[in-house]
Amino acid sequence: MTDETPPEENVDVDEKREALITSFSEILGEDLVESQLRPNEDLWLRVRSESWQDSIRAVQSAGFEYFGFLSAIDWEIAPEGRYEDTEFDGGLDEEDDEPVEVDSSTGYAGGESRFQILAQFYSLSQQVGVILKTDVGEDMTIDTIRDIFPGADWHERETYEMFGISFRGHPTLQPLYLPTEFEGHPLRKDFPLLARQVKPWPGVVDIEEIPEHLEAQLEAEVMAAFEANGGAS
Amino acid sequence: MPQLPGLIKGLGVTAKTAGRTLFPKRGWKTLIPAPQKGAVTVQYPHEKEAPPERARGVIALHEENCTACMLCSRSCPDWCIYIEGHKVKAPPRREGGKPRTVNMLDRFDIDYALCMYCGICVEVCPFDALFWTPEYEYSEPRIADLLHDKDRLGEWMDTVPDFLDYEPGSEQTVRKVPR
Amino acid sequence: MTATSDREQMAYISSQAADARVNVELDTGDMTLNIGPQHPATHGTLRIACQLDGEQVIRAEPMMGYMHRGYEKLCEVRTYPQCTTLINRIDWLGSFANEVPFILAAERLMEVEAPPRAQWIRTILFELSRVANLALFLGDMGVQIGALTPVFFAFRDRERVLNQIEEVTGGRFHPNFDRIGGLKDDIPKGWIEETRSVMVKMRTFCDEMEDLLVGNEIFQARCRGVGVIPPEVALGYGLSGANLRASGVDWDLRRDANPGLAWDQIEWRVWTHPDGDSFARYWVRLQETREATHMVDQLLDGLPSGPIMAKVPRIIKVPAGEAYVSTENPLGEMGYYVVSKGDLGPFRVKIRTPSFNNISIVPWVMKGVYVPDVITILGSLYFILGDIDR
Amino acid sequence: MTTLLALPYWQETGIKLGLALAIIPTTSLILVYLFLFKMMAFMQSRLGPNDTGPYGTLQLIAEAIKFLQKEDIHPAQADRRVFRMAPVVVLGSTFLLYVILPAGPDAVVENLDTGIFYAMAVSSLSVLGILMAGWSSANKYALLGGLRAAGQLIAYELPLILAVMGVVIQAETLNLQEIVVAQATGEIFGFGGIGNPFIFTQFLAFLIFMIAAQAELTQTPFDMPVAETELVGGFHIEYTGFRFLLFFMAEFGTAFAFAALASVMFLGGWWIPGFDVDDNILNVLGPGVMLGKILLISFFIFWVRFTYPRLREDQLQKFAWKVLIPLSLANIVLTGIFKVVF
Repeated sequence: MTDETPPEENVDVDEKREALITSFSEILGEDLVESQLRPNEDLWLRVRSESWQDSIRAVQSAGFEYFGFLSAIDWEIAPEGRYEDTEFDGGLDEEDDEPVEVDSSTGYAGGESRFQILAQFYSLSQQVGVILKTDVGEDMTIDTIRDIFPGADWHERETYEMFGISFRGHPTLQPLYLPTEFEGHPLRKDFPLLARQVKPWPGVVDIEEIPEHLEAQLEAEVMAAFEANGGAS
Repeated sequence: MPQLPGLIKGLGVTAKTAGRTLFPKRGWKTLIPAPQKGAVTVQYPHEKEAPPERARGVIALHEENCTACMLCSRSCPDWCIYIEGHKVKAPPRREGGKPRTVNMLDRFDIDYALCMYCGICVEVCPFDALFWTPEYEYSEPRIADLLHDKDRLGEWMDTVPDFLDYEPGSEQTVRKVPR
Repeated sequence: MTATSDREQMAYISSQAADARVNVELDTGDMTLNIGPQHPATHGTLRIACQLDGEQVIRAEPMMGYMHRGYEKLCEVRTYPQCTTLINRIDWLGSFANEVPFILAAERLMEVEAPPRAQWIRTILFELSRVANLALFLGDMGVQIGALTPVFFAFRDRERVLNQIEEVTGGRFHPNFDRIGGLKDDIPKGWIEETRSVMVKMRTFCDEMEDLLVGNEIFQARCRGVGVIPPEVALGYGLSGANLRASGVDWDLRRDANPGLAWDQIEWRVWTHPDGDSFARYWVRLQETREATHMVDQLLDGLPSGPIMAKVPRIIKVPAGEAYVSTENPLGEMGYYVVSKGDLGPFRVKIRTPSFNNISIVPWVMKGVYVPDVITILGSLYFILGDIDR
Repeated sequence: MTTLLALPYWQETGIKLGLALAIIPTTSLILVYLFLFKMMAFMQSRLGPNDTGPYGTLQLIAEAIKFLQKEDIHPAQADRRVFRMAPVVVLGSTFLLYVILPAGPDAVVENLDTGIFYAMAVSSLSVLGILMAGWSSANKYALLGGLRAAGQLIAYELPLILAVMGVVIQAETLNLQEIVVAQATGEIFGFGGIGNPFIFTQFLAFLIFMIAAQAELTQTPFDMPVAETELVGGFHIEYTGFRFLLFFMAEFGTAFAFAALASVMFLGGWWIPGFDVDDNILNVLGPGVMLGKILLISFFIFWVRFTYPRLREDQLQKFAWKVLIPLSLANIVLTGIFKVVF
């Protein structure tokens, strides 16, 4: 059991994941919409949302029996940004801020909807992980996978309260973290972050300029003192 | 149910620790109880712990180096640094030069009630004006009093220790604290 | 009708009510016991609503959120260096280990690799925070089931490790020492020798714990066979870390999915236990603590020289992309799913914390146990509340 | 027996009562300071209290003052009368125990002929107080704690009494003074130098007595009724201020009393080798000797307390009924056989 990672494995991983893509496209058939691979790092598969449950089941029977996590992404651009005044963001940025292009499909393995569900699984025998994604349609509903992976129960509840995505067939779909009377879905990009709204950014303050009408006068005063001092400041 | 060895071993461990605490001295002095020495606790108000030199106790400000560039204030994750300043005219550096415009620092406050002691401000400071010091005794009865101004921050400059040497194998250069 | 005073009337009504209460058959059904949010066994503010029949738990439902700080949201309005400040505070007992996967994820997106010396120091500090974290568990488990002394031993000896971490990073609990592309600083002179002696002390501490608790028959009676989690259930719930390995699953991200730290360059082994009960979880963690001290020794021996920072721009903008990096933290698998859009800060960070998954098994594992076992199981699952609630 | 001072009955009784009343706070103070504060601290590499008075000796007095200053809080749903009475009942049972503890040939409040019988009966009174506290607090933790305490104390009363039976058979008396005398005048295989402390002949009974006493005192490993990390204090969870102080005093006062009983029954009580059993000097030296023996026994009680984890309620019951009671019954049979044979 000592750590004897074969050195050639790192080279093999790429092929391992390539092989996974082929095997998954066989198993999932047309449920697999798109896949993307970062060599030696990770593998993304996007499946049709109608067959989310079946795909997870297929993935599980393909040996991916370890449930990592389940969550969602909101691809909308937050209206407030980082709540810092962009005019002065230049102090942090070297170049000017190019406005980030607003599109909802920049994620790996593509996507058509604003919200995407993603879940991660490991295969212990192959020592490889896979990330499954699916789009969430207008009805903001998707099938639950807690019957396949019981650990997904809480993850789905969290996703439900944070993004407002409901899970069909989940028996206890109630808030996990937030109080029951809480309104809104905090992790949606349009949900305002109150802590940053109530207080102005201290970085917005800038150095007070010398009033123009005083500039010449102050300059003369300084120069007079400078010359009186004999050129030593 | 009880098999004695495990239970008795446990008693042995506690007794041994008690012995070590009560009689920490070795040799002929063994029998003199000295719990003050054997206990690992530091009797705080009477004796004080010396935190390591790198400990992030409080941020000290070397005011002469500060150019009011606002970098620290803008990179603070908690927005707890407040800087105000104004521009003044300064005499030229050399003979015949033009008067320069420099920033004068009016206000440099750190709200230690908000500060998370992450040290990003110290790190981004390009002019070596902010330093960590291991000083830790600056608690206040009222939370508003934790907002410290530039004079108070400047006082802490005296407690800033020198930067430490590195272990062999390091390629870092030891920086100097401006005094 | 005679005039009765209010007082008399009230007395009459209450006596009638008392009669009615007595005559109604006493409801001896289930009792709901709220363990927490303020309870010494919940390491913070976890609340477990237990339905009891006598002292037997019929249903246990953890309720969280008392410490939810919304880090995933907060990360979205912060730059990458600012995020590590938050990330320190997720699992506050092993906080250096938290920084590593996040930084590695960012590095992966930037396609930067830290120089070897930085990787080794990272690994050393990672294992040191594992020792500090698990040492507290080893003592705390004792106090959960009634032994007072172990936790004081744990605090005593953990302090030495924390001092070592503080000497390098400047922070005992919140090091904030990892940077994209390397580390903030190199280790100070004399530190390696001190750390070696601390590791010797930690091994003594492990021996003490072995004598004080593991060998103790009462401890065994309390822990053996309590809260058994079979491997297939553990996998389905996504348990990680020692909880998974105590169920006999031989899976350690340090060995099986090493994201680039120095673990593959030293000799060590992964400890597993086939039983899956509370005792197995304690035992595995004890062995892991010991193993970690040996790993630190080896890492200190082989520390390469060189720079500690790769070439990265001063203002860090991470190219667009997605990355999921997880490491084997003291508590289990901690991973960060970072989505970047080429901005100063992450677009979305999903924090996969070990305790969240580990504690989600509570309703399953606590069916039918006794109230004292609830504490044993909670203690042996070992969660940090900041790690659940984020 | 000679009398130390010739006093009218009421004066003598008054003095003795006053002494007994004063002794409970004092004894619990000694135990708490020596063991709970200092010994536990040393066992955990700490120093313990050391600021209040020399070596922190006045710490407990400071804490008592703190407790007295605190607000006396009743839970809204509590049964007030019972809630207020409970700590008094518990402390009362402790107080009654002190009545028969002998510290010298005459240094005893009341030398009852049925001393041990009385001690066992009175000590079990505290269950009542604990149940009252647990029930009247209107708190689920307190209720669980109270019920556990009731089950546990009743279960361990039995081995306690059965263990004492061995001693009683050997000493042929229930009177504590006469048990001391029996040990003082006894001989070990013809050697009478140190008398015959029953710990040698009744070692099994001693062990059972100590284990059962540990359970009676709700000390770890049998502290489920209070169980800080699971019932958060059990039956006294809702008590504050001086009512909690009463529970606290009763806990350590009872520990002292049980240690005293054990030293009387197994270690020869107040007798010092080389003195006559009714020597007047023993009335002066006896209390000191007793105190030494009591501290020795309490040391073991607390050593175990600070080292072990606690058992579970069902394991505790199993241990009482399946191990301790059969063993103590066997001890009685053996003692009887030896008594008849020799």
